[in-house]
Amino acid sequence: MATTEGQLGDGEEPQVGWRHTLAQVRNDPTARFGLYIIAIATSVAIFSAVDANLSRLTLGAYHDYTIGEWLPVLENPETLPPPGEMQTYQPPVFAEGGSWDNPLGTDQSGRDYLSRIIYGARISMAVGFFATFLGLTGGVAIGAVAGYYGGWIDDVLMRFVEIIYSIPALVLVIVFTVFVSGGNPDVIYAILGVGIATVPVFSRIIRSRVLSVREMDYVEAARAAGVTDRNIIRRHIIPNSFAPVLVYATLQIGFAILIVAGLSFLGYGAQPPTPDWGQMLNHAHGQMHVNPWMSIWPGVAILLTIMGFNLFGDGLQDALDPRIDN
Amino acid sequence: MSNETILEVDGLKTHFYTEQGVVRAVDGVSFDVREREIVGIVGESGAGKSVATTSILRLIEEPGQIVDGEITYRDLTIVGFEEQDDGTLTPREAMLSNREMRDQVRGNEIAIIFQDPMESLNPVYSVGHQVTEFIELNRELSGGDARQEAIDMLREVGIPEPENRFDDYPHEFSGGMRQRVLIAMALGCRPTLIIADEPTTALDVTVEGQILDLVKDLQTKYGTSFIWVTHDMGIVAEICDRVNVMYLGEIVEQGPVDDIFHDTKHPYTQKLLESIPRPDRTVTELDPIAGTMPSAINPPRACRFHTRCPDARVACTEVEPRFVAVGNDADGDGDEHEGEHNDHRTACIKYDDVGYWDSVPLEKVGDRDIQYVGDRS
Amino acid sequence: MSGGTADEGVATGETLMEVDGMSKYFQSEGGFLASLRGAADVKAVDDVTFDIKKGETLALVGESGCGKSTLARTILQLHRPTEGSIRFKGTDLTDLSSREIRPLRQDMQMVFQDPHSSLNPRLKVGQIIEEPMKAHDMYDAAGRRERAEKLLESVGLEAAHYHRYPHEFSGGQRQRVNLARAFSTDPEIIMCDEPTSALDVSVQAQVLNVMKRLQDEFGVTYLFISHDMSVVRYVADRVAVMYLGHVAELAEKEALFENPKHPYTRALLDSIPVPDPRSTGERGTLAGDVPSPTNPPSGCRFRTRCPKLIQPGTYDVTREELADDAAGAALQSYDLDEPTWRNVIGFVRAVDRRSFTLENVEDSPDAVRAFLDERFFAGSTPSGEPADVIDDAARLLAEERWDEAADHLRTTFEEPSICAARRPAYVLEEDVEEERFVACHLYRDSETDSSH
Amino acid sequence: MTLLRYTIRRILQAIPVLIGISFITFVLVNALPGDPVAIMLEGQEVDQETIEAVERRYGLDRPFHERFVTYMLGLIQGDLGYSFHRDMPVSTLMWIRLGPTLLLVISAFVFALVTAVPLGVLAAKRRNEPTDHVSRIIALIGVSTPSFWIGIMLILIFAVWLGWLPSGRLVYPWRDPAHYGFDGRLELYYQTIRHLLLPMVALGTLQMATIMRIERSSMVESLQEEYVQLARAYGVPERTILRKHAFRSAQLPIITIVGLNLSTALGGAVLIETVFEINGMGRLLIQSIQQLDYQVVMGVTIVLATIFVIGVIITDISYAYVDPRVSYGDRD
Repeated sequence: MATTEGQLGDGEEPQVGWRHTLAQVRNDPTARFGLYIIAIATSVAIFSAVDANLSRLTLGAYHDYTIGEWLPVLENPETLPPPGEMQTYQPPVFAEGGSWDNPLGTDQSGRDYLSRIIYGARISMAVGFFATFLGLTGGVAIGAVAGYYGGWIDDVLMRFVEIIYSIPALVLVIVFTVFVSGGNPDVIYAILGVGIATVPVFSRIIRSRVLSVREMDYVEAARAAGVTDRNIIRRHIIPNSFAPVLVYATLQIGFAILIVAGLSFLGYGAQPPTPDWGQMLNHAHGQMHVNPWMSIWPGVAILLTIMGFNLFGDGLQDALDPRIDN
Repeated sequence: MSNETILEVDGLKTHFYTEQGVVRAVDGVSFDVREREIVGIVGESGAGKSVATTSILRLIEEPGQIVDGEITYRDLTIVGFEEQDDGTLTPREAMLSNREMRDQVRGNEIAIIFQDPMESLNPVYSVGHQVTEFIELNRELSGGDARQEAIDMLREVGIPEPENRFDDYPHEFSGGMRQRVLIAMALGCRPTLIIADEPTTALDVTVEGQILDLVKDLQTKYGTSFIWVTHDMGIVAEICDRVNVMYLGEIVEQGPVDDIFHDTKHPYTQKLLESIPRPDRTVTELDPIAGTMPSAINPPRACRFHTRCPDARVACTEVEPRFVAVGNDADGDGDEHEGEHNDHRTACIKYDDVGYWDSVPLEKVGDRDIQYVGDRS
Repeated sequence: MSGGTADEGVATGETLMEVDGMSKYFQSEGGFLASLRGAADVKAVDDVTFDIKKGETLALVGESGCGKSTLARTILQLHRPTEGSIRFKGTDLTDLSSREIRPLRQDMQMVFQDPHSSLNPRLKVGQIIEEPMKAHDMYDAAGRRERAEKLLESVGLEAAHYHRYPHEFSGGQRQRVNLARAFSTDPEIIMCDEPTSALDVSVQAQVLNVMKRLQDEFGVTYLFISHDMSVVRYVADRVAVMYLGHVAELAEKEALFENPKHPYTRALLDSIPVPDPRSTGERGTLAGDVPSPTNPPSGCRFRTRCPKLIQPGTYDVTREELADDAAGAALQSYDLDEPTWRNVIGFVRAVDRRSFTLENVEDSPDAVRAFLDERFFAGSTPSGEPADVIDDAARLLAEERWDEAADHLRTTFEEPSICAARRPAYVLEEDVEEERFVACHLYRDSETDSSH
Repeated sequence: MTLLRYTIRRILQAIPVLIGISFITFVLVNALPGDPVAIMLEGQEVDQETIEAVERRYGLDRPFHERFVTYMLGLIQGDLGYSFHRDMPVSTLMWIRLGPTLLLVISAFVFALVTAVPLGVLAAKRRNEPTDHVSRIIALIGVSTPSFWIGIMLILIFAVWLGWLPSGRLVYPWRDPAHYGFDGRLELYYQTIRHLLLPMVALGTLQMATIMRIERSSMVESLQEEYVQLARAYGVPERTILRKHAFRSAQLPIITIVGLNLSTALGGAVLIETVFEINGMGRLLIQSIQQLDYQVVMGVTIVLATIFVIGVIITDISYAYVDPRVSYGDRD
């Protein structure tokens, strides 16, 4: 029998497999754009976290070095020039009194604003990834168990999830970080808090997915064939439930970054001197009338990062959605 | 059968421009519909039946497009093209605008019934409201009169207590009842022609029987013509006057229902009939058509059926078959419709003098029941 | 080459599976509040008894919602039955725990209707076919692969398809993969749930032929579920017709098609359009809708639509006998001639379904009665007691009290009928030795064994 | 009738959730490692006696379950505890602070719906045309931007630079105009709107963007429904199809999302109230956290969660009202 492409398949079912999905994403300009943003943000986050000298600069130990000065430092860390005079609240380069030494100006301690913004990616990305990972793990566990077993287990778990969801995420995270940390809020608590707060969405998604996969004939066929429950979950349920969850996780990273930015803005996220966008906005808010430009850059950084995840997530969703395929 | 022809479809081509390529869903289809008759369009899924009928109402959506052909309804040009100097086709001036289609054709002259009664009614409006809306739109009736007409039509199609059920929502009706509602909707607009796109496929046999009876009764009463799209040869035999057999975007055989069943000419029709298990007699061995339908993106060259045809010869891969009249008085009953026009036609070169019989039979590949030969370019 | 449990001496033609008094009820609505409201159960399958012989194809036909799919799944213990027993080669499956049933699943497989959802899109065809063998530890990896490839060829595909994904196949080809999977463990019995109803006719014929060939090759038994009488006529040896959770009739194929005994079987056969325009038989139709399975009619479930409803008093049923079955049903008897009785029943149902209107009739009982006479009783008008009841009904109708009229008519004419009072179940001795099961009181006198 | 039954059922279902919310809040604030008294007295030189006195005052000397039961009994009677920092019952405090928050959140949703629904419909109608692309970009930026930053930017532009609108605080329409020194109701309302405009847009942008996306995809889907095709086949004008046949059923996901997003909006209100110095529940939460007034923290958390639960019930009932298929039974 000869088989041509056209003879096989009747276009009703989407192509599956990661290779196909990746190809789709590659072909989608918006998803590609999102991927670039994520890649830049991630590498900036990793790079800034690894380079001790840059960290020291941005943390304030050598707070008055300018961008122009620390570039040679990176190449030759031993030869740190002596600190100069502190210049606080310098305006950005395009404003009157600004210079290319500090393209975005300096902050209240005279630290270079651009390098602090770059460094701020570290916290945001870390929170985004780790919190989402926590939420995903917890949510998948709860949702899969609830969906597969059903009955009272489902009832109890889903009621629990509903309760968590009812408390607005930001409020939950604030209360959690403040009270669980014993009054010493820190990023770790923020990550934990956001992780808990995102468990409900993940468990709902995975549950509804499992509910529909569970009804698929191939699951029933496996059961009829005598395949064990464990193998059914492993081979059939999870692989077929996971794709939409992954899409959602991408979008959820953006949401986590958003929440933590708010948390830091209120003063309960990363604590100074760790550079963090939300926290920088908190300070800038007080300076709004005097140094308005300080409010702009951290916000733009948050916007771009989250947009990267949203673009990529949308592209991924399109790639996995059979309706777009037709 | 001296009824006037009301709809003529000539050389219709509707293609879909997809990323994978041009799907030639309907590729040069011609048929007509006369007053007070039921014309069947039969074929397997992917044959292009529904695309052909939706083209008549010009309801083809992106990425689909009617690219060639003529569709004339009485004196209205639904589709018509003229060739420009540079060889491109542009719509003729006489072709109805979208607005004219809406005001003059859709609903009031040609109505349609879809396959799935579950999906065809809007779940958030009451059934009566939906029937009334279409009647009001397509017949110059005031709101109150349209409502009364809707109730009368619902009663006509066998909805018990239509006054009380008028405000019920679609989900409160069974599948059969919903299909009756859709029939009421169609007939309520008093169209001359109703396109029924597999209207009983989603229904159980006993309900299907009820609907077929109802349609036959109402067709006689209102004198409506039908185009009945189906894949079920039983239904074709049951209600159609004339039949068009479609395969892969083309009509391969058309003619009076009796000729199609008892004087079958095209090998596809022949094989299709042999594939059907019979309710009325025990068949010991079915002889199915080998293989599956090829893609409409890259259909086989020349005769599209040659890849699966038991009678295929080399000529079949080379010569584009024409429609030839094959009507003869095969049943020997002094066939009365032969005199006026020879209705029975088929697109197979066996019946044309183009060298089929001198050609070599195509070699069969494989020993199993799937044989797929030849052109795959 | 068979792995695991060997044939325990069930020869071809002997009983392989015995289903006895099996029922499966579903809760119509889940949840605590539903149970408070006392939501009724859906009686998907209700007290069904039959057996399946080794090597045969037993077809289960019926319209959607009649319980045929549930029946097959319950036999396979994918649902646990509410009542009754299922003996497979002598073992009662209902006695076993899920763990104990698992090894037996090697001998019982299933083929599903939907070619799209029955294959896991993320597994290769080879993995799909091997899965049941793996679950029962049959063969080693190489052996499984060899068998999978052989099966692919047996179902008319190619061994090279082993590495392909389901989406690369057409509907018909996927059903072949389904068959290969079902045959992989060399089972005794395969439940086929509408295996071809999603396919085009030409592809359907291909798949049916493959199924027949495989049956000859492997000697497997099929329980073939379908709504399509024509397909059943092609594949089955025996046929069970289901209606609303009950088996209405079970007979040898030829006997059932040529000489249907149950009015429902007859109606079903009559309503199929025959693919022949010269077919002379007038197609009959069955009026009305299938009643709800949460509240099915008493006695014979088909009685609300049955064209042969038996007149009360036709059979001499004693009050004691009836007391068990239909409490409170007044014992009445009429002596109407057959056409009149049919008219009466036609009228009762017309009122029940409100299939006529009195809009153009005057509101007086006499006018209504005259209208009814003309519409329903032209020719043979009942007299005596039935006439009084019809008069009552006419009066109620004149006052637009349709529900009361319908109730009155039903309690007078339908409910005293034996069809409403008793559940019919008769085993008839056909010509020579074949037994035939018919659940219809019309055969009350001709039964050979009423112990059922 | 069935709608009423559905309503009652939904309300009954909310009861265990509310109990659960109270429990979780209570546990979070009371039982986890952070000892409230220690937190409260942190940095102060205190002797054991003071600690015990504080514990007694808050009832913290009693076992956990006893405290919880007492608290729950209070809750049932509408008693949310007592704020010693502010020296008034928490419930009274809630009543004062509830108004501004509700005003803010509701106006934000009104803003979101009024802008997002028409834009979404338009985008769906002109799918893959420039209008669609522009609206999708707006939506994308909207879902990616932190609301408090939008707030800051709005203040910068409209209050600091242009000076058109006030930069903070609200004018409450339910107050006596004389309180603000206004001439009459009309000026009061005018000022209310002026003050509300910026925080409303800041809080509503995320909602607008979310709703716009869903409206678009929902309309696109709805326009492909078979009943819409049928309406076309019966010659219904395109505008009527959009307005009537496709629109109504397309609003169902919007109703759901408005209910679920109430949670995000209430959380966002905490930030917006801080940015705009609005004395609502959110700002109260932040202030009491700083003051470690934990009874108030519990109170605010429970009240915000309750608002959400009530909101979801209302949207569920509206859903059942729009979609006749949901007379009762679970929608999931």
